[in-house]
This record gives sequence, structure tokens and C-alpha cells, in this order.
Amino acid sequence: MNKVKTIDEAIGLIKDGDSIMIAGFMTVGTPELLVDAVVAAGLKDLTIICNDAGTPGKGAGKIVDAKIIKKYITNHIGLNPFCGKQMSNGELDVTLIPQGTMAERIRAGGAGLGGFLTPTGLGTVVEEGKQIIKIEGKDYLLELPLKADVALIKAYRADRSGNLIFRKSARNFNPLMATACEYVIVEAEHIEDVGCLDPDAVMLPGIFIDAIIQG
Amino acid sequence: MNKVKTIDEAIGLIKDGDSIMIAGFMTVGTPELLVDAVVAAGLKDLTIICNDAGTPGKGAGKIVDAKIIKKYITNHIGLNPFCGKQMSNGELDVTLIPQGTMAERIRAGGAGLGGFLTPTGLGTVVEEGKQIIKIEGKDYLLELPLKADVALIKAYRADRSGNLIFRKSARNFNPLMATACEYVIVEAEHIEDVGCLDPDAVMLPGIFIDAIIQG
Amino acid sequence: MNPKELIARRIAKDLKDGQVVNLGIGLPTKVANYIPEDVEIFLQSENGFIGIGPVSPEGEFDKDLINAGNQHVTVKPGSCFFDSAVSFGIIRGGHVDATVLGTLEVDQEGNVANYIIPGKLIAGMGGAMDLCTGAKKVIIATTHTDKHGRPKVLKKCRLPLTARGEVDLIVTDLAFMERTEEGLVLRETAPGVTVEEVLSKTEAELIVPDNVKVMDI
Amino acid sequence: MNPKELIARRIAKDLKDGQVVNLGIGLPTKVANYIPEDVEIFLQSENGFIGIGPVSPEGEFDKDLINAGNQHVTVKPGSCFFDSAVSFGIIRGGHVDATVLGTLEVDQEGNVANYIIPGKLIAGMGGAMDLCTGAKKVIIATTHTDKHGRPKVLKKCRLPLTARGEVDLIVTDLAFMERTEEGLVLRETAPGVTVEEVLSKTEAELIVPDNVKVMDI
Repeated sequence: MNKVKTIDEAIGLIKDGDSIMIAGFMTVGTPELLVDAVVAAGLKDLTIICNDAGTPGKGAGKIVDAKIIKKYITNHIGLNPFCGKQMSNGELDVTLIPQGTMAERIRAGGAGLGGFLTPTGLGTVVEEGKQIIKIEGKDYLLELPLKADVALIKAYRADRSGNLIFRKSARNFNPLMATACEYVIVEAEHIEDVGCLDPDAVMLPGIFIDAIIQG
Repeated sequence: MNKVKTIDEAIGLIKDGDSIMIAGFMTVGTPELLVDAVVAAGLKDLTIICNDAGTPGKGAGKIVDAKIIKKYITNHIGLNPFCGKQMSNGELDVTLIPQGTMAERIRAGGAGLGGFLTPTGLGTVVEEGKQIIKIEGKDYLLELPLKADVALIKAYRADRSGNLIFRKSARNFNPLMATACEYVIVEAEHIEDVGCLDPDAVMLPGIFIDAIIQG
Repeated sequence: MNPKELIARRIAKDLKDGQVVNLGIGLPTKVANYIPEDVEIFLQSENGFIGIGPVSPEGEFDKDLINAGNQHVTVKPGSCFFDSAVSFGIIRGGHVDATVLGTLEVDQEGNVANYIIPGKLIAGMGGAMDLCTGAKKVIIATTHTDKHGRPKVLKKCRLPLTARGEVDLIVTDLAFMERTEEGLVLRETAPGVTVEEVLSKTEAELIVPDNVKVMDI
Repeated sequence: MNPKELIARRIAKDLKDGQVVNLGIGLPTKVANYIPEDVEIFLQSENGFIGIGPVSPEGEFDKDLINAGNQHVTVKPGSCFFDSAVSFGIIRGGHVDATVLGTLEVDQEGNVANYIIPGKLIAGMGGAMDLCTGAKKVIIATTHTDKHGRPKVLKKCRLPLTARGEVDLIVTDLAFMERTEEGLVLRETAPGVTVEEVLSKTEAELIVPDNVKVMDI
């Protein structure tokens, strides 16, 4: 099972209006070539789910710059003033959710859970419109799973079947997003033959990966 | 921070009536020396949480044989006829929960979640007494977190601060249980100096570990 | 042909290249022996890995490597290990294309009962409830009747359920049956077995279309 | 002494050997510089690791290694990396002993507001909501007044909250305050600062016990 594709083949299946999860934390662990290709493909009306808004000209920031986003779901846009400006002047619909809740919602989406109870956000705007459930005398917010059409992720090493190893803090949202999307493309720094990776060291099973491109 | 202890020091903090999670799947990944020590210590009225009941004379089976259990929470006792017999004749209170729900409940306990929604067990005895919550037209059971006083886990490699690496299918419940218990003892096959483990290869951060014994 | 081999062969034919499959203990495990050479299947073991290979040669087992049925096995190139929460995230999350399970009872509504006979056999559900709920396709592999000759494919399960309404296919030594919106349909009979014989040994109401085929195995 | 150094030094004194600590962006990050040599602290970075070391030397950074404040850092021996779900499992699960956060406003009920000024500054909460809710001890590190000299320690926060009732300690350049069941207690004043000065620059109602100490830093 060889999932290595050209970047055009891999990106060609993304459509206008798709929801796309982009991995990375302040651009570390973000697949820059895939982000470039999404912008170059002229896609529009995208829903983007990403930890942050990258920085101007880097990471998810390139998609913000291109103004092809309909809705942005994130937890921190402080490093990208263009994102805050587009949000303030009504050009961009930004939904802010707590980082831990975001990670857990994506995990829940991938793991087939209908939701989970978290204390994070109680007493803040985050609780608006959400069900509060009391367990053993303590209140929790019911948070729902988050899924998307496409995940763009970045790995350090991949085998041709899609088993992945991430490196240092570039791991972050990568393995989570890969589980929660219909179509998953990974940009790998090193592509190796099946059997080259230590099975104990693999951080994401290849079954989650649809296409691999050379990073 | 050196957490290496003698087995007596490590086991000495467990008390009668404690709840104890024992890692392993059909005895693979179970810390046999720690289980032996719990039996030898003459502890009683324990609540045991374990994937299965081990086999007679091996793994959690040794605790079943010793008849020191008040309550057993597990998902499969098929390999230990003594457990089924004690359950049938009313000697042992066994609660059966689905394996995936068990794993997720332990994870939730460690991750500070108040519960989660799962479709597993709908329409079966598992749903008895549980809240059913409908999300986007689909029913889910609300399952609650599972925590315990003590976790007995097994690792392949440990550094002296408790960072752990597991091996092959001996990983199973080990990293989960370590996050959900007040006091965590690991039996490690190899104990190494801090700095010897590749930080990317560590499967459980040392902050979860209280005591390390030589396996 | 041995009835169990027949069942395993028929199920193996139904698996498609690239699928992720979980095989239950016993008869379902045998399906792995009959997967065509040109079909690559990723076998998932719910105790924490993908890429189950053949059973270990006698005396050469790895103490840290068993499948979910407590057999010492090997892994294929490209395998990977993970913890139990990840494993059931894979299962519950719909990333397993098919699960093959044995059973005590199965019924025309897609219910399955295979983990307990109250007062008699107490095994526990293990991962079966999660597998039935989470896998995209639930395939029941069972002899058509029990050792006393009584039907196992029922109108309604009498034993405590493992899962409600989750079964997609039932493959026995006599028949290949598919659950549809209309009910349980008899698609194929085993070589040498008549529709009448299947019907006489089945408690469930079977829909019998005009074109019931003979299993091609 | 520089006010920020004073705050960082006082907080560093409060950390205990073996604790897991998460330091927020800016002033809180400086706390790491003043941890006593004989105290081992495990610094957690919510983007996915434990064991933050010093900032990378100029020009020698690792592209895959930043802290949550986007600084290229190093790691200490014994560090380990994990994904964002594990990271927030650690935080939400109560495995972080203390978190130190800067703020826009904090109040006597333990509320904190530090992520948004509607219509003006939109940063986002990042991991701050999870950290305030999950960490065993929430320490606010802030100048006592804003750049216009207005109190930041209020009766009630006016900005949208990051967390409700979660703050344990407030450490400023003027005072060390502890939240108790009775209210916010003034425990210490900075060297050269009188209780009266603290009271005059604080909007919150402060409980002033007989034995207010001078910070020992």
C-alpha cells in the first residue's frame, strides 16, 4: 500500500467550502507546502480549524492573507494582527475555543465519542449555549466532537503506508487532527519504505493517512 | 529526582480497602512482582480494576486466588475459571464493563473530564442506570471517569525520574492507569539514568510516577 | 470442506484491499488464513496494535506480544503499537472497516448475544460491544445451529445482548445472510445446501429473493 | 530592583521541589530564572512537552522546538514530548501543581480576565482557561496597576473572564495576596511599600491581618 502522491494529486481532492484542519502550533508542525498548495489552488469559502492563525506569511497565516476563509475555529490569534483586523471589521467569522477543549473535541471526533464533560470555560463566554451537567456535585460543560473534511498534517518520518513519527514540539495537534477528518494528507520530511519504522515508535497508525507528499 | 525504591518501600503505602488498578492484558504488561508483593503484604478488601482476571496463578489471577478482593471491575474473566466461580457463588462482586469504555473511563479520570458520551453498550445491560443523551439525533450513554488510589504498572524502560517506554502489546492499559491514580508504582525491566531516554520516544511522562522498582 | 473453513473462506472473500479488520477469538481468527494474496488487509488487535502476522513458531514467542485471544503472534512489516485508549478510539471512531465475531445467538433485527449465559458461562464482553458499535461492518461467523442442532439465527435473541441492531452479515456453514432495511435476506447457500434446508434450520424470518446464489469459495 | 524581577523572584520562592509548573507568556516566563538551585521544577509547555530549558542561543535554534510563547527553547535532560490532547489531559487532570499567568484584570473573588478587550485587543484564550481550571494552584503575576496607574486588582472583573473563582495567589510589585474563604488577604508587602500604599492602589477589598510581612526576596 503506497500512499505517496504528488502535491497536485493530493490537493486536487479538496473542494470549495470544505472544512480543513491545519496542524501546527504557531507554525511549528504546520505543513507549509500543503498550505501553499491550498492557496495556489484558488479554493474558497473554507472553514479552517487550527490552533492559531500562524503569523503573517507563515503557516495558517498564509490562508488568512489569501482571504479564502468563511469561518475560522481557533484558540489564539495574537501572533497574526491581520486575523484580528479581519475579525474586527467583520470580514472573518472567528470562533475562539479553549485550546484544551479544542484538542479534546478533535480527539472525540476521531474516537467516536458523542461529546465529553469539561470544567474548562465554566463562568466564561465559552459556556454560552452549552448544556451544563452536574456530576457528583460539580458542574461541567458538555462539549461536542469536532470533525472536518480534510486534515493537513506534517510529520518528520513516514513510511509509504502512512505510519508516522513526529519530532519534538512539532507533534502538537498533528496526530489528533489525522483521526478526525475524512481525507488526510501528510507532508513528511522523510519518506521511507514500509518496515523501516520501529513499530513501538510509530506515533500515528498509517490507517489514518490517505496521501503522503514529500516535504 | 530519583524515584527508585525497594519493593517493600513502594508497596508499604498501600492500605486495606484501597482501590488498585492493575495494568496488563491477559497478563502481558502486568507487573508480576508488584502483584506478588500485594498478596504477600496481607492486604484485604481491595477494589481491583483490571482488563481481565489474569489466569490462575498469573497476573491479577494471583489476587483472585488470594481472595482479598471486595469488588472487581473488569471486562473479561474468561481465562480465569476461579474468578467466574467466585462470582457465581457470590464470593466476589464483579462488575463487567466494555473494554473500550473501561479504557476511556480511566483516561477521563486522568484527564480531568467529568465524563463522556459513547454509543457502546446502548441496548444492553450496560445502559442500566445510566443517563442517555441525544446528540444530533443519535443516542449516547453518559459514562463517568474511573479513578483509583493505586496503580501498579509495568514498563520496559524507565529513567530514574519515571519517564517510561513500553514494549509491543505490553503497553495496553499501562499509560492510562498511571494517569488516573493517586499513587503509581512502576515495575521496570530496565532502569536508566535521567537523560538516557529519547524525549520523543517516552510514552508516559515521569510526572505521573511515584515509585520505581526493578523488575 | 470443514464447516469452519467454509465460513472463514467465505468471509475472507468479502474483505477488500486496504481494509482495517478486527477478527474475534476462535473461528473468526481463521479468516486470516484465507485472505487472497493480492489483497492487503490491516489486522487490528484491540489490545493495542495493527499488523497481526502469523502465530509465533513453537518456542519462539515474544513475551510482550499476544493478540486479543491470548495467542503469541508475530507482526508484519509496517505494524504499529498503541495503548488501549487509542485502540478503542480506532474502533469506536469508525476506523475499523469490518469486525468478524463468533456468537451464541444472532437475530433478524441485527442483535447479537455472545458474552454471557447467565448462571452458566461468564466470559465478559471484552471489546466486543465496542467492536459491534464502532466497526463499519459487523460480520457474524457461526455454525448455523448449536451442538444440539438448535438454530442460532433467531427471531429475537434470548441471551443478554452484546449489541443492538448492529449486525450486517451472518455467515454460517449453510448460508450467507445480509441484513437490509426490509429484513434478513438469504443471499447464498453453501454448496450442496438447499434453500429449504436453510429455512428449516433457521428460526429467523428469512427473505428469500429469486436469485439465491451458491457460495463461490 | 526592577518590579518584574521582584514579582518573578517572589513567585519562584513559592515553588517546591518536584513540582510541575506551567509559566505563561511574558513576565511569568521570567520566574524560571530565579528558581533556587536545590529546587527541581518540571516546566510544562502546553504545546507538548515537559522539561523546558533555557532559550536557545542566538542562531542555534531547532525549528521543531518552541515553548508556548513562540520562543525557541532547549529542553533539559529527562524531558519528554507528547501531543496536545495528552498535554491538556495533564493540565485539566490536575497534574500541574502551579500555573503562573499574567493578566489584564483579577478580582477578589478569584476571577481573572486576560485574553480579550472587546473591540480592541483580540488575542484568544489559548490554553489559559484550561490552565486556570486545571492547575492545582493559580498564581497571577502582574504589576499592581496598569500603565495609567489604575488598579488591576479589582472588586469585580469588567472584561470577559478567562476563569471564574480559580485564582489562589496574586503577586504584584507591591504585594503578595492570597485568596481565602474569607476573601483576599494581604500577606506581604514589597520592601519599602506600606500597607497604606497597597490599599490606596487596590480596588479590591483586602483583608489586612496583624502580621503583614515584608517580602523576603
